[in-house]
Amino acid sequence: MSTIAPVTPIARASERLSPDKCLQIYDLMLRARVLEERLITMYKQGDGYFWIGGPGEEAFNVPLGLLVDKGQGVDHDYLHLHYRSSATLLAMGADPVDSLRQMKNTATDPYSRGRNFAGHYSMRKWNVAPVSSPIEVQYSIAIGTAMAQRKAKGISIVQGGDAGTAEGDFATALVWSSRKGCELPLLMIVTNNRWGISTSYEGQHGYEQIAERGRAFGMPVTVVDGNDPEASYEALEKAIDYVRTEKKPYLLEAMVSRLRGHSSASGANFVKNEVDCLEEWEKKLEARGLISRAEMAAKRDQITNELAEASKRVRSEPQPEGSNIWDYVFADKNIVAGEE
Amino acid sequence: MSTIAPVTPIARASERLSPDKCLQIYDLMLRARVLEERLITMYKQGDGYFWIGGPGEEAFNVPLGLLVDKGQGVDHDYLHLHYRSSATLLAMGADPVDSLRQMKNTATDPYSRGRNFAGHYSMRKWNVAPVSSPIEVQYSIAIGTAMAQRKAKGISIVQGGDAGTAEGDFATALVWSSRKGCELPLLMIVTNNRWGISTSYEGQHGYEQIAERGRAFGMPVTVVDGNDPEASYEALEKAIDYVRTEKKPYLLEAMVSRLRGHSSASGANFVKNEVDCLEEWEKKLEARGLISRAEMAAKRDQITNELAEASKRVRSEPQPEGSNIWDYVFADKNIVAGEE
Amino acid sequence: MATMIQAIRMALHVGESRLGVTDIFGEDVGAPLGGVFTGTQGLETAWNTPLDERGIVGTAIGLALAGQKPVAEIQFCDYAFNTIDLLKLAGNTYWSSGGDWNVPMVLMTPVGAGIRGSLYHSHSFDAQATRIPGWKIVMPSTPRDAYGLLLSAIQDPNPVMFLMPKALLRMKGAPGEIPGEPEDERTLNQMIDAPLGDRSAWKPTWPSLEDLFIPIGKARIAREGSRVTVITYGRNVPMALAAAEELAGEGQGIDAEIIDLRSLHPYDWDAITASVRKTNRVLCVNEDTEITNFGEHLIRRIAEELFYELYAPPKLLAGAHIPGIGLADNLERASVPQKESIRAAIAELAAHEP
Amino acid sequence: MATMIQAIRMALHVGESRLGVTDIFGEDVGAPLGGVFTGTQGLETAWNTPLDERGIVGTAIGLALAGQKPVAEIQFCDYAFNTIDLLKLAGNTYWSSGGDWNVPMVLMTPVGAGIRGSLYHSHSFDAQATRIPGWKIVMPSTPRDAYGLLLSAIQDPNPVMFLMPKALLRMKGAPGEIPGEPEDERTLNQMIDAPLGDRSAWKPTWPSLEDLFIPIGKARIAREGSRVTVITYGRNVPMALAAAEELAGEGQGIDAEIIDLRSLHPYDWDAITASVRKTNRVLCVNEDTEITNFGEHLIRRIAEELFYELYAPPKLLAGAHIPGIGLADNLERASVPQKESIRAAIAELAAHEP
Ligand SMILES: Cc1ncc(C[n+]2csc(CCOP(=O)(O)OP(=O)(O)O)c2C)c(N)n1
Ligand SMILES: Cc1ncc(C[n+]2csc(CCOP(=O)(O)OP(=O)(O)O)c2C)c(N)n1
Ligand SMILES: [Mg+2]
Ligand SMILES: [Mg+2]
Repeated sequence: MSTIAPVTPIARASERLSPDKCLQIYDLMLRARVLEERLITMYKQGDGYFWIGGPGEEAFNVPLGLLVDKGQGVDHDYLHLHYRSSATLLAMGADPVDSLRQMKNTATDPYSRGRNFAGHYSMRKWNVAPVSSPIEVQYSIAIGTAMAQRKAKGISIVQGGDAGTAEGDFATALVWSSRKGCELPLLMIVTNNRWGISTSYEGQHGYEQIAERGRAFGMPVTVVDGNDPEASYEALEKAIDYVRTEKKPYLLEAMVSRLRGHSSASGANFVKNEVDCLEEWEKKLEARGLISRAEMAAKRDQITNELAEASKRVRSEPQPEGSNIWDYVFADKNIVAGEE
Repeated sequence: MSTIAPVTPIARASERLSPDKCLQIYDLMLRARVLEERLITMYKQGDGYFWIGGPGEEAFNVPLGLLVDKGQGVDHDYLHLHYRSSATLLAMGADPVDSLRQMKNTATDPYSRGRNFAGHYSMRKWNVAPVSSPIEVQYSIAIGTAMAQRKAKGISIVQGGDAGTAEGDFATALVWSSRKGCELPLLMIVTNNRWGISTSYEGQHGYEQIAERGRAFGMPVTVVDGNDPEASYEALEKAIDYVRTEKKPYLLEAMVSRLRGHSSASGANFVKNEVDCLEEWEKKLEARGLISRAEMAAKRDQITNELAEASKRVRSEPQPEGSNIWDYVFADKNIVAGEE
Repeated sequence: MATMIQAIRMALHVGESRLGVTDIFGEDVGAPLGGVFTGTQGLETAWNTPLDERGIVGTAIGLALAGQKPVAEIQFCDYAFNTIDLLKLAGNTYWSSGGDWNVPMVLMTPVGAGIRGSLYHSHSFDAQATRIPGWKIVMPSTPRDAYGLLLSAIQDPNPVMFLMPKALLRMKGAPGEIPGEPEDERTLNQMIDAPLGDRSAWKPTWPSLEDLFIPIGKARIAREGSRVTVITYGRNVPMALAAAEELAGEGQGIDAEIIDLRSLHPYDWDAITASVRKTNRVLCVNEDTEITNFGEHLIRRIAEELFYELYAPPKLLAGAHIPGIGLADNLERASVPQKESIRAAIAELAAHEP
Repeated sequence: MATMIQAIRMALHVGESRLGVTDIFGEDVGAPLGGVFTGTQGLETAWNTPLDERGIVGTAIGLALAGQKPVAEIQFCDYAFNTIDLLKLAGNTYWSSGGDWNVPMVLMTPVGAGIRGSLYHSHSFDAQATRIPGWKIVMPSTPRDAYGLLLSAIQDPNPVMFLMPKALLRMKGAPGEIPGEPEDERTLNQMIDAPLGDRSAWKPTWPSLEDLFIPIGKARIAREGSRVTVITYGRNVPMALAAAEELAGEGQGIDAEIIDLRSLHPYDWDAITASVRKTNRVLCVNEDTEITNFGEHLIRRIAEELFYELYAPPKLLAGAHIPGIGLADNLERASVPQKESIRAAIAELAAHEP
């Protein structure tokens, strides 16, 4: 990662989380990884039409899920995520089987009722706004939830990829969140894997790090090694704390890997030339004597088997009916405002 | 102008242009001012439906018009202007009577055939792209002409207001023009009068000067006192020279006045609490002994009379016919590519 | 006797004072101007946004998701065309989340020609808007309907677009038609119109306005008639009425029924059906450009479902399919329906015998 | 035997090698991928843009103004809805400048359902596109038409939109239908398809392709028939043909004429008129959502101008008016016309007697 500019030094961490926290993070990273592998298998076996997800982002996304103030309404944190956020959801406590349901587009898929692609979460009870496919629009929408939180306890957190920052919506979030005297409690996260679909970071940007773009707007910016869960945890803690306390925006860029290519459209095979955060974390935990290789293998086997079983069950869950297309066109209650 | 941040010091000039140049600039500034006054009078007398224009920007826009490499095709400069650019056009040599024609929406209006508002210029023979009402789209379009000029002699110059920089298109121009290894010869100008229509600069921006936004993209940025024609001339000369020589982008912010409010919708009356660049320039020229008050008054009278006469003549020029709406829907020749 | 723009302002006041409206925002919507058409003068929750329509729509969606009740304005609908993707998103969020999140926002925007607005202050938005599923679309032609439709829009749990026919914004209603408005026009003006000049100390005095919820989806029969049905909305309603009155006055038995649709989506198919069954001749009038026009939807459906009721070819009178509306008066008049062209179309249809 | 996507690639090659195309660009259009559907593999002037559709369209306009010949791609039409204002601007520049500047650009974008693309890879764009005056809009249903329409689009001095029906991109044409293509399918693949794996050293070998300019504005009678006219385009053309063949095979005298419009604006009114006068029954089929749909324009015009020719109510078969196309197969199939629904609609129309 020699390209990281010295002006925004990457935050790195040494051993600083408690053994329990380290193992909790490991457990969640592993679950997230195995879930994505299961989804890819489902796709390859014809149990789904398309896969996109977050293998390679677990070391950052798990800490994010753990640090969020989870709940409903302005006094909790709103999350405006993208399609690589499974690890965040799992860390928050989501049921991985629901992800299988969305992959298999069953009627039981709680996120979209068989309508949307895998990884397109929606959980109003935890303030997780619906993930939508168009890149970067979440940055414009996050302004609104953050504005509703100017006097509340919660903050808004928005996340997207590196290539997407070229969209005007990224600038919109910078402009609207930093207006003098009207700053918004908005944490903007860019998960930088140095790829668009097939377009590499090189030649597409005029700066070393995207975080630079926040400086002009007077907001704190940090670049963190998103392959290191401890560094990520600390950087996120600091950023979230700043936004929550100061009620002002913050731009955090996390350098991450893309371990299975862009999506099933590019094969979803494992790539060997990127850092695998899970492997690195396993090495560290072993070195620290927190968990043995055998225990890791057993854990992985167990989760793998659980999900393999679950995917079989999901196969027999009902598909939506054609006539369901007419459901949920118009609401007759204002549920987001608490109407039952 | 105490709000100007020290980080991008405003460029100021002392006596540095030749007496001839000073007088030429004065002549053009005066012509531009009197033209706008005539347009406002026409509006007030019912000889037009709407006025918008550039009184207060002459000290910057005249030097711009003088410094442009005027001509047709990629080896000359493309101009992507907005609706306050009359002084630039006059300095380039445009006939002010054509502006009266557009105000009166006559069939003879060469810029739009009676279709568009005053100040919406279009002159292919001088690379002046059509001015269009939507704010900031010119920043996205200017990328294209600049890209066509990567190996040509000309550069592209795009200009817009301060409030409009909140649109994503401004960020688009920053992103696309500064890509490493693919930099574009694009001069971006923000004419900052500290107003949207009725919305003041305060509370809408997270930085002192808009020019700050260029820094992250690694481009040179300058803020210039746009009420001073000498400072403007020098800053423009420097910026244009950089873009032409380096074939790279540059962001120039000019602090200007808005002397007649936003448009006829807000009355178009003279405001007293802003610096009048013409008045200031007259004081300087008098102090330097370059022209006397009497000569100035005579000059102004003469131009005023000429335009008053012209506006009478324009009144009798034909209006477009209703059936003309069907003209110019589709081109049958590729005129921009030189087809005759 | 309120004007339409006063009626809108009063509805917004009712919205923020007792229907939960938390934010009214857009370019130049807040003090000192209160909107380029004065629609938001004196409102407590009105504020000025950056000049960024995508930010405006995005913010409205986000506020709505957070349980607030935003009313966002796009200054002219001509400047909403860089936000269509966000409007589509607002319209599909309830559906794509399988009923998890509704998006209770109101978007208001002035539309249409008639003020010599040239290319970018004359656009219509009805064809574009009706193409965005998940939105309700309303458009008043009287101050009373403006008041009542806006209150309904605010109360609706879905995204609702409130299209303001800009040529009618200064049109006055009948005295007392807005429940609670003062009898007298000047009294109202003194209470709620901002003074010219310095307004920093000014505050409006609001009349005690009463509720009026005009149901979304219900048309208004603006004129009963028997020979031809005219389906229209917004600016073309008073034009069509005037044309119908002229024709009726001539005693040739040309008696047109004018349906003011008011609600473009969902729309009042029952009212249309009943009228077409009665008159057997139908004309749709609107200003948007002719190709892929909302009136064409109505005519297509009528032709498909009421074919055997028709004594004459159904007819559309719409904006010319050209890239813009020109500034010169001749150009504007030739571009969108006028009273004369409506009158001629009604007369032509009326001449058809079964 | 080229596929449609190969035909497109070959047309772009002809464009850059002898029709003056200077830039072919969009997201992932350049090396190494050459487009998400391989449409731009191996082209000399293809390059990758930032992920910013507004920048893509703006750049294309600017390049065109500077006398270049840009071909821009929006990766999926689903992502073009934040650029409608810029598309409108491209369409109005020649008109608003009174003929001073034309804008010779081509915009290509994949459209439509049929690949289980869920909400954001299934959109249609024909209704939206035909609402933007100043643009020419074409949409092929065969590889040959794709080749010939794209060459015409490149040669046209106006902005032209080339809509690519994504469900047909791998469809093969008849041998030799593209003038100059090799006889044999495998030969062509070896010449112009990038290899799997590392492609850094690969270069295509282009066949000696000949000109084929299919005129914009001319429909193709995809099947002659006498009883019902089906007006359609893109993905629905082979579907309608299959439905017509099935019906014809049943010997009930249901003989449908299929008009492949090819050019949506301007469109071939003469072909439509001639066919409707012959069959007296008309069906329009397309995938875009039903309300304010381009097929509704065609039906409205037919109902208005050819009313007395019709023996049956004109019919539209279009996408359901809902906020998106769902991923599950049942949802997708229920959302857009299928062979079965086209067949049923033709049969229903055919049953009407004068
Ligand atoms: C507005 C929009 N344009 C294009 C696409 C197609 N697309 C999907 S993902 C992607 C690349 C995104 O790259 P980045 O933002 O870096 O996120 P990453 O996938 O690398 O996490 C593109 C171009 C889209 N989904 N939305
Ligand atoms: C996209 C768009 N939104 C809104 C408007 C309406 N409008 C016209 S001028 C203006 C203010 C522009 O302010 P600024 O960019 O600072 O330029 P200035 O007029 O001050 O020179 C607005 C909001 C517009 N023309 N285009
Ligand atoms: Mg990326
Ligand atoms: Mg300004």
